[in-house]
Amino acid sequence: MTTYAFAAVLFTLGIAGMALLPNLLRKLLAMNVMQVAVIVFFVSLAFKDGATVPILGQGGDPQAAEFMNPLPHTLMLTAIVVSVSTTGLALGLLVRIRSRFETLNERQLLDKLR
Amino acid sequence: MAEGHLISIGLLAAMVVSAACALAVKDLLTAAALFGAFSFLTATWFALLGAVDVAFTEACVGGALTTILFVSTAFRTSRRFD
Amino acid sequence: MGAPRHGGTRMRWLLGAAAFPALFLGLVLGMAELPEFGDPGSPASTHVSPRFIEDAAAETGAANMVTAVLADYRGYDTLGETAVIFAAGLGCLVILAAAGGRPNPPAPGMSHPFGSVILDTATRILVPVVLLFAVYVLIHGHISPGGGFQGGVLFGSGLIMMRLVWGPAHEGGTHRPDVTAFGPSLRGSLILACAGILGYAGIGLAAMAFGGEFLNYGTLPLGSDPAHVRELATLGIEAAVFLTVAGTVGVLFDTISIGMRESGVPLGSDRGPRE
Amino acid sequence: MRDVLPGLLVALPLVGAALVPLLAALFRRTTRAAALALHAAIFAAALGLFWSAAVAGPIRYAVGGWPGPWGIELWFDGLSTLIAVLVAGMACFASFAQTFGPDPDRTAPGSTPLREGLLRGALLLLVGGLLGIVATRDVFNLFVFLEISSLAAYTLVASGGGRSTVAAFRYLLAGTAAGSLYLFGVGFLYALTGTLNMDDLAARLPSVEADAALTVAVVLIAVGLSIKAALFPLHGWLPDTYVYTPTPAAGFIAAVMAKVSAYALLRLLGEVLAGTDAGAVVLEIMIWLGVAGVVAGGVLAVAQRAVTRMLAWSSISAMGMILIGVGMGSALAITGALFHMAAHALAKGCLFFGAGGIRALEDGDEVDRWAGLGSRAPWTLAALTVAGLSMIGIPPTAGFFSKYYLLSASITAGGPAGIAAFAAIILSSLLATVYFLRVLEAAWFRAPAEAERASSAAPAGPVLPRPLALPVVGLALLIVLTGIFARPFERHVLPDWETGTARIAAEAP
Repeated sequence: MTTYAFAAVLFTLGIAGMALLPNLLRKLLAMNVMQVAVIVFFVSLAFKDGATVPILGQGGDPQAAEFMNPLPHTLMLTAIVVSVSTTGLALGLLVRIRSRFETLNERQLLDKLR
Repeated sequence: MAEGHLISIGLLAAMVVSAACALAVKDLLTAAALFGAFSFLTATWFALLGAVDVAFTEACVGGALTTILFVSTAFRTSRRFD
Repeated sequence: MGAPRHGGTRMRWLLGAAAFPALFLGLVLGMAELPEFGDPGSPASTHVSPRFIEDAAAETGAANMVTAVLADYRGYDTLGETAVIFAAGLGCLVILAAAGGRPNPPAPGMSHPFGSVILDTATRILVPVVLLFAVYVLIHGHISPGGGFQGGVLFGSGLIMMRLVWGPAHEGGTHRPDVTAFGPSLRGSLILACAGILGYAGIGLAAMAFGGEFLNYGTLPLGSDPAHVRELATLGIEAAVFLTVAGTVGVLFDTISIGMRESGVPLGSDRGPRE
Repeated sequence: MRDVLPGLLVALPLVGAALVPLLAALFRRTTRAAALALHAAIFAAALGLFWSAAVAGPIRYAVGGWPGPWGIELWFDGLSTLIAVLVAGMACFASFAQTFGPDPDRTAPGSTPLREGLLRGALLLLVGGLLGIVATRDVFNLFVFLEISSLAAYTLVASGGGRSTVAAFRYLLAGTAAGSLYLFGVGFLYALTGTLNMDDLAARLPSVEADAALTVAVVLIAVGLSIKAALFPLHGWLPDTYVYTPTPAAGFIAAVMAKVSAYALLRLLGEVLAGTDAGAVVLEIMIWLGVAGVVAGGVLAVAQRAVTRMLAWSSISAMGMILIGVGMGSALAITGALFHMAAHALAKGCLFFGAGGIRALEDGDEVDRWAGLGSRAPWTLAALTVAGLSMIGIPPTAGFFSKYYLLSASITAGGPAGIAAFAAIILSSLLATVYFLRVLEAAWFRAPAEAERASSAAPAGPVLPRPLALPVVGLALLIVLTGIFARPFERHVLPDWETGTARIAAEAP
């Protein structure tokens, strides 16, 4: 529960930052924090007491209780890729926006768009 | 590892602090560095929970690639948040 | 964009002050009812995932269960993931490289490029190691942590490291003109990324041609032991992911660090734009 | 055929998305023929699946040969194949429109063959993402394809440069927040049930006892998808995105993108989570938000002077109407919602292709710019008029029947929500009359201003270039055909919601 709550803290921090920070680059940092929060949540779901890394050692008959749940790990690999892809595309957009409007501040940008 | 494991809680708290700092500082390079630290802390925590693949990827992507991309953007836009 | 400016911001803070604590409280209230952290008897640990732990090695030939799920049981997700990162590369090319406009000048306080003897030597030693390690990570993916994605990012990062020290491949006139040509051009990176997606989907379609479902590697005529066939095919798709990721990382870094260029120039750096 | 088409439908767009830029990069020639052929093939696959699902029943397809809940399953019933046909068909028109040029303000591809190839690749990727959402039976896989479609859409939106990049960035922030909220909700569902397969979820959810956690999951998923579907208070990204997107992409994005998210809402809330208490409450709230969206979208559309912005607000109104149908959940309401998805997609595609082209060629977007267009391009304007009449809901067009079904559903539903929905739909028709007649009156009955006449004396021919005119006229024909054959369309093409649900419940593993 404590662990889950940390994910909630990070998620709220990220999404609030996205909505409230005025600089677009900072919004993007906040977006990354939000995405990491979801990953933290899933990885904590995969944890089992007394289990080990989900890689099979030498032979043996693996039992479900002996290894961490590999499914959330897999899903989160995909989520990390999604997060870096979104960030990359967003940074490209910011370079373009900055070259056209010469600011990355949301308020100044809205003034220029008026 | 029990729920209240000190290393786990400590890492999680450090993650929250570094994330908050990354969002608060004025200088973009500092923010990117703090974000890199946040990612490495997260990766360490993942490794602690036995999610080695996720930890590896988070370290590659969050710690290295995303930070590099943020710095490259700073290079072409503005070093300070305006 | 007609939102009233200052009133709008204050409004947003007020709304945020109400909404985000509510979001946090809601999340925590819901989390209180979830199965205990680390409970081996939780639905997540007992319902679907045991098969991935107990049968993965026999069914897919991968000792790393994460790789087994990633590349085989949920290989379709991974194809989607590869398409996502490809989409990012495509987007940056459209937005920056293939658009009109001038390159942004370097921002104040950021000097460029920053070569020195120490950096130069360190890179010379480090980069080959990183590139080699990337390939190792790719090949070893199904018995140890790693795989195509991590390997691709490492490979791309190795190339980025060179460009950071010696200047981007397309911005001539850096302090080591003899080595700037190393690494793929922007167009080369794009071709790599496309080839990866085509390779991945091609393996999936080949499985259909041999009578299986899309991405059902078991039907490929690569041997008699189904687990071994799946292991080989997994290596194939990991290599495809590697290509796409390495190519896209190159595209992302090049487009973002160069900024905008005159129409068509960076993509045609090896030949001029031909119209 | 049934064991090949599902794989082809999801694989072809992704293959094309890589193949077309590759061809462009290698040969530096136009990729129009390759892209059109791919879109046609995808459309044929969608049609084939639709036919097959209608004749021989729904298709369950285990990708990779792994059955659910371990692997990822695709599911093709009347509902998903209908939306797939809609998406693939609109994509053919959009791909055709992508040859729109020359490029006065870089709003269209064609500057260089490579740029054209990249944009065509992005469109194919968008189609692949949307078809993936439509086909999948796995909640996490839905997230992956949601992100593919989103990233491709950001690319297409931003390809206009200038203001469109700002619009794309805001869309990106909203879309990523939506995706993360949805994924968090999926995490809750996974923690509670241990599965990601929709059938398995529907089977296991009734035995879940954690009400608060389930409520949080449902709310997170509903809010996430509602942002993508532009449900009223969460619609902030939509107007700028639709207005600043280059024309060929705008016609496609405005026509189907939000609707696929509405489809996902229908699948998840109306089917998978339907048995939960929270799901029922969320659907009830959705009706009221839909009512608010219908009214607000209509009023704000009247307030706009620029035609494309007016169309964007009218889209918010239309999405509200679709979500009213989804929220009510009766067979009649779902029929109305699906009918409106089809009718509105056809009409909005037609209008955005037309209005976007006129904006580029007349160099302005105000209603006045449309003055006198009726005499210069009677066929194009006739087509746009048909689309406008369908938006208002005049009888021979498709739009009339969708509103008719939704109105009957509101009467059947009764209660305050039903009355509010009824009133809102009637009001939306009145408001649509106001804002469309203004444009049509300018186009047909007003002479262009004197200065305009002097400059526009030369181009007396058709207003729109062929790549846009053909989609506009073709879509208008489809609107009329759908309207004339509304009854057979409803009976044979639209899926039967009640039996569909029952059949799915019986087949759950």
